Amino acid sequence: MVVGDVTTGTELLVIGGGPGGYVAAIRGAQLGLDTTLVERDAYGGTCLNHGCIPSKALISASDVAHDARQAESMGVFADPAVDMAGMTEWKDGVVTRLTRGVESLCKNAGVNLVEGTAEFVDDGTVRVAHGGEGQGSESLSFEHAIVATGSRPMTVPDFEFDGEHILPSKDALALESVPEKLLVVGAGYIGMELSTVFAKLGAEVTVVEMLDDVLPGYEDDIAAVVRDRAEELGIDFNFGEAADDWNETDEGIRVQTVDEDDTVTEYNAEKCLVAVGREPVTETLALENIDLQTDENGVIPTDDQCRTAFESVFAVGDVAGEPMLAHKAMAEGEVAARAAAGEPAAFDHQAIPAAVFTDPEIATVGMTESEAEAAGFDPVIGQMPIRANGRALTVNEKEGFVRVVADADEEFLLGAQIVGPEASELIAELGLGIEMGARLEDIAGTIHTHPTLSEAVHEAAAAARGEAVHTR
Amino acid sequence: MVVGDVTTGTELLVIGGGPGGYVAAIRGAQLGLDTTLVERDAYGGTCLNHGCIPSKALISASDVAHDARQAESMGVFADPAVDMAGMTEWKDGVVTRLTRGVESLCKNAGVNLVEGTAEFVDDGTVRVAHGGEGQGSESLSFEHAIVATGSRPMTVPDFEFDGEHILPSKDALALESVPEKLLVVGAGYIGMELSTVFAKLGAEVTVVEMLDDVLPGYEDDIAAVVRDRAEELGIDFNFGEAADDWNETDEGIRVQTVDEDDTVTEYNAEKCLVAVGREPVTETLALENIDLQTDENGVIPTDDQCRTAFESVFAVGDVAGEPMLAHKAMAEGEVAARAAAGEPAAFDHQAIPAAVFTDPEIATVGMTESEAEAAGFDPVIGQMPIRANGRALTVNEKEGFVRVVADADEEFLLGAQIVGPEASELIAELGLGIEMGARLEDIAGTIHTHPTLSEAVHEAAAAARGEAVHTR
Amino acid sequence: EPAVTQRVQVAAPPSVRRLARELGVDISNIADSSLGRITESDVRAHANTDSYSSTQEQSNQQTAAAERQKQQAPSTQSVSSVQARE
Ligand SMILES: Cc1cc2nc3c(=O)[nH]c(=O)nc-3n(C[C@H](O)[C@H](O)[C@H](O)COP(=O)(O)OP(=O)(O)OC[C@H]3O[C@@H](n4cnc5c(N)ncnc54)[C@H](O)[C@@H]3O)c2cc1C
Ligand SMILES: Cc1cc2nc3c(=O)[nH]c(=O)nc-3n(C[C@H](O)[C@H](O)[C@H](O)COP(=O)(O)OP(=O)(O)OC[C@H]3O[C@@H](n4cnc5c(N)ncnc54)[C@H](O)[C@@H]3O)c2cc1C
Repeated sequence: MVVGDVTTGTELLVIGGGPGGYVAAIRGAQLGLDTTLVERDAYGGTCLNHGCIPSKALISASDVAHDARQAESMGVFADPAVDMAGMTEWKDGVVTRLTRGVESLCKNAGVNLVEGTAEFVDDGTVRVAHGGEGQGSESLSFEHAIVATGSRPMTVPDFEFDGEHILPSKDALALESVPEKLLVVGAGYIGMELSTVFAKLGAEVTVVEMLDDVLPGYEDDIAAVVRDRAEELGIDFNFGEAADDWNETDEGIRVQTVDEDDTVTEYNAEKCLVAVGREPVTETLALENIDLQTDENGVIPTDDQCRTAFESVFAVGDVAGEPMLAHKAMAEGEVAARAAAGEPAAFDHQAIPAAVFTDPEIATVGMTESEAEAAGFDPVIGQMPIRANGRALTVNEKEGFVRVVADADEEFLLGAQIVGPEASELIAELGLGIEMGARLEDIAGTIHTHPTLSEAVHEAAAAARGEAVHTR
Repeated sequence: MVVGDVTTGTELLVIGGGPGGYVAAIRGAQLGLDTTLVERDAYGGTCLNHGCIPSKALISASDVAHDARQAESMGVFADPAVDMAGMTEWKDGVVTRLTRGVESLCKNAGVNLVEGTAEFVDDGTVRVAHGGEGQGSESLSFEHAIVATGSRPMTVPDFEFDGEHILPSKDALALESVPEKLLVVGAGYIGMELSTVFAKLGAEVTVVEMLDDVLPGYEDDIAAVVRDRAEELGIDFNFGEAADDWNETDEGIRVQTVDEDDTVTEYNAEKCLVAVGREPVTETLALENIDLQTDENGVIPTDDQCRTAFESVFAVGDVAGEPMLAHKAMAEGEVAARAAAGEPAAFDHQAIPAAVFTDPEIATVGMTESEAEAAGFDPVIGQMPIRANGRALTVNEKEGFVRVVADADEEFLLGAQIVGPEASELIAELGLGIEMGARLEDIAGTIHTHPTLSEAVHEAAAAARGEAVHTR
Repeated sequence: EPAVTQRVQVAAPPSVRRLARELGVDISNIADSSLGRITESDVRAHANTDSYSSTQEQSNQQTAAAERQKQQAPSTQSVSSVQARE
């Protein structure tokens, strides 16, 4: 301990106030632990400030304009004008409302909030450097610490973020005007969500992707539905190309890509969004002081209680590895807090759902057919096309499907894949089904409201049993 | 048997091609029964032709226009024009597509389709009168018959439907132009859905209702959310008044209502929609020939296999009583077909969900708190306000809540009430939960995708256990 | 009005309820003796000991009728079984 320094103590120290951290802190305090949350930037972390929330806000605002523009077949004629500054202001209002909410939820739960950057001193102490010059620092001793420092965008060599031309998603979400031409590097979920937003807002969007389709990791028939719709929106895809270099031009920038034959292609653009993945943030923590190792991906390894190699230190959320999703972070935060409070908690969830808020949405949970095969099951699948669902037609949607995967013997639900309207909400039922150990018959034997998209879930389960009424 | 008449035989005869009937017929054929479906009018029945589907189509089409008009705070400026004839054409296209779909699903399943009105001759024979003059009739003998003749709108004395001024929902759904002033008698779900549509399309809507609030049967705090929004849309409510008489005027009609003190109020309108409930259709069946009795509400009584007093005759859907909902009709159709095929089927569903497609939507399943008390439970409830849900804010929604009801001892889920965006889809998870015998912890222990409205379901379950993170 | 019938009596999934019907087991009998959610193995165990099951096929309809009676009456039985579990 440094002379003249005051060391205060806390039972539970949480480092980082994103979804992983704030949930851990609130739950810890609810369980009676004296809890301190250290955040260096903004409550809510990436998710609320620069991720999930602002992206979904822009998606829904651009949808209102786009839907109205596309509704002539429904007898609605509109030529909406978009005021991007106004849209940004609204989106920022949503973010502010939610981040303030997180702050006050923490306070109401009795969490001590400390602003600053926490670095490990040893496995029972951190030093918190307060932001700004001459703000000083303080030492904090803890019984348990939960590391929830999140992740940051990966970069492409020679494409350093410059706040002007080469943008991470965070900057793209904060643009005050719609770029005339936007180049997007990476067709993962963030690249696809933002390409869709800007295409709907009127930008000419070009996407370059090293692999050979959009949304790597998703099954082909799912990616195809989203790619087709994106192409209808005018998005231009270029697969098998890697961003190689760029330079400024009179009108903006010119980006060079190379394919595997070293063929160079050039794209002019006003801005370039680089969205090629995210990597854990640990360099803010001085992990070397406690000799806590990260793996080859920079992830802090944890056990099923989210405990690191140190008994007293947990790690949750993006910093603890894939899937880098806010709800996984929250669920881990909850487990770590309970474990720190001495409960026999474990991250033993059977499935973590995931959604992509493209047009249409994608949502998945549990195993795909081929994952089920690889896991030794004899999978049976059932599929219901969205175009055969009455509710979908009433909202003028036709593309997509609901697919369920079960094992042929016992018909236990193993997984589901949905691409279509409200996929992100429909997946909830199937997530509960997997956690409950539901069989296909249980889903098919549950009455689903008419007319809803959830009837397609019902029908997919019936189809897997050869009992579909509304499909052949 | 009449001389010169041909009697053909069928194992399963289904009377009425609405959701109850067509599902029964398809399932019966799938189970190997020689199945005949008799429909006198249009495949899909009330639901597809004049009910669920056209109403939801108009709701979503009017929403596109309304949402765009209301999006200034989101930075979207639009002044959509509605071409009602175009909207009607689109809606009719949706209906046609779905009714053709039902017809071809029946054919593909091997169902014999017969057009005409079926009347009972005895408990093993019907006579089918073909529509149109001189089309003749035929006799059909059956082993089992499933009656699925549906329901029709109730009338108010002196307010006979005239196809011009006094309209049932069916006619209101077929209007070619938006009435300037619409008077709606009845604030049940059909009245409220259609009032909302026409208010959004620009009509001046006045509602009169005998009882003292909208949506009788729903809890006050749910009705209040919908009433408030409807009032914001400019809908004028007049409770405690009964429609008494009407006359034509130069500009349209004048309707008189009376309250319990006999005070008369007059309303001028262009059209008057009467939506005061529905009653079973049985007079088309010549039930007297087999002496099958209906109850005091005109309903054909059935047991839990949907069997009537006659071993060989089942009744399903609206004609078999409340709740008069399409998905209840389908589920009963399925049970009756299975029972007719000799399976030990029973309508033993633990809960039937219901949705109202107002703005915002309502959806319920299982018991309310007071119903749970009345049933002898000690209920515990958990509630999550929509305004604390991130996804809701990103779609610019703030009103409503998710409420779950469980028994305090074992925490088994007993029911749920939702008012808010996508309530009709969110209820699916809770329906599955009730059927599966889920406990609150099962829902709270299932990871829900962020950011989605389904997180409010998760949070309500956690709240009921005193473990909410996102509410106080 | 969509006045929804309230049931919620047995904590057993649809697949288990169907099995009970097939085996001629009255699931509310199990509800009275089981702790928590009723599983397929509870039903099978009951089928082996339950004299009910020996009357098989024909009893299905009686079973169904009995079930229906229960479902129409408020769930005094499930409530008392819940208390019995404590
Ligand atoms: C554009 C975009 C869209 C996304 N959309 C979705 C989506 O729809 N759904 C979804 O589930 N996920 C989405 N994500 C991912 C999601 O944002 C992350 O999975 C989530 O934020 C991870 O939460 P976390 O708590 O682990 O970390 P973060 O949210 O990254 O929070 C970490 C916090 O720790 C702070 N911190 C770091 N080091 C220190 C230190 N030493 N001391 C103090 N504080 C520190 C940071 O300032 C930060 O606030 C999206 C991400 C992006 C970029
Ligand atoms: C405006 C409106 C909106 C609605 N919205 C919803 C909703 O959102 N969700 C919901 O679940 N429910 C809704 N309903 C209710 C739903 O339409 C009914 O519950 C459903 O149609 C009942 O199905 P059914 O098969 O019992 O009867 P029906 O759909 O009424 O079908 C009965 C069929 O039988 C035929 N028929 C009658 N007698 C004979 C005979 N003797 N011989 C041959 N054919 C005969 C009729 O021509 C008709 O086609 C709505 C109803 C209305 C009016």
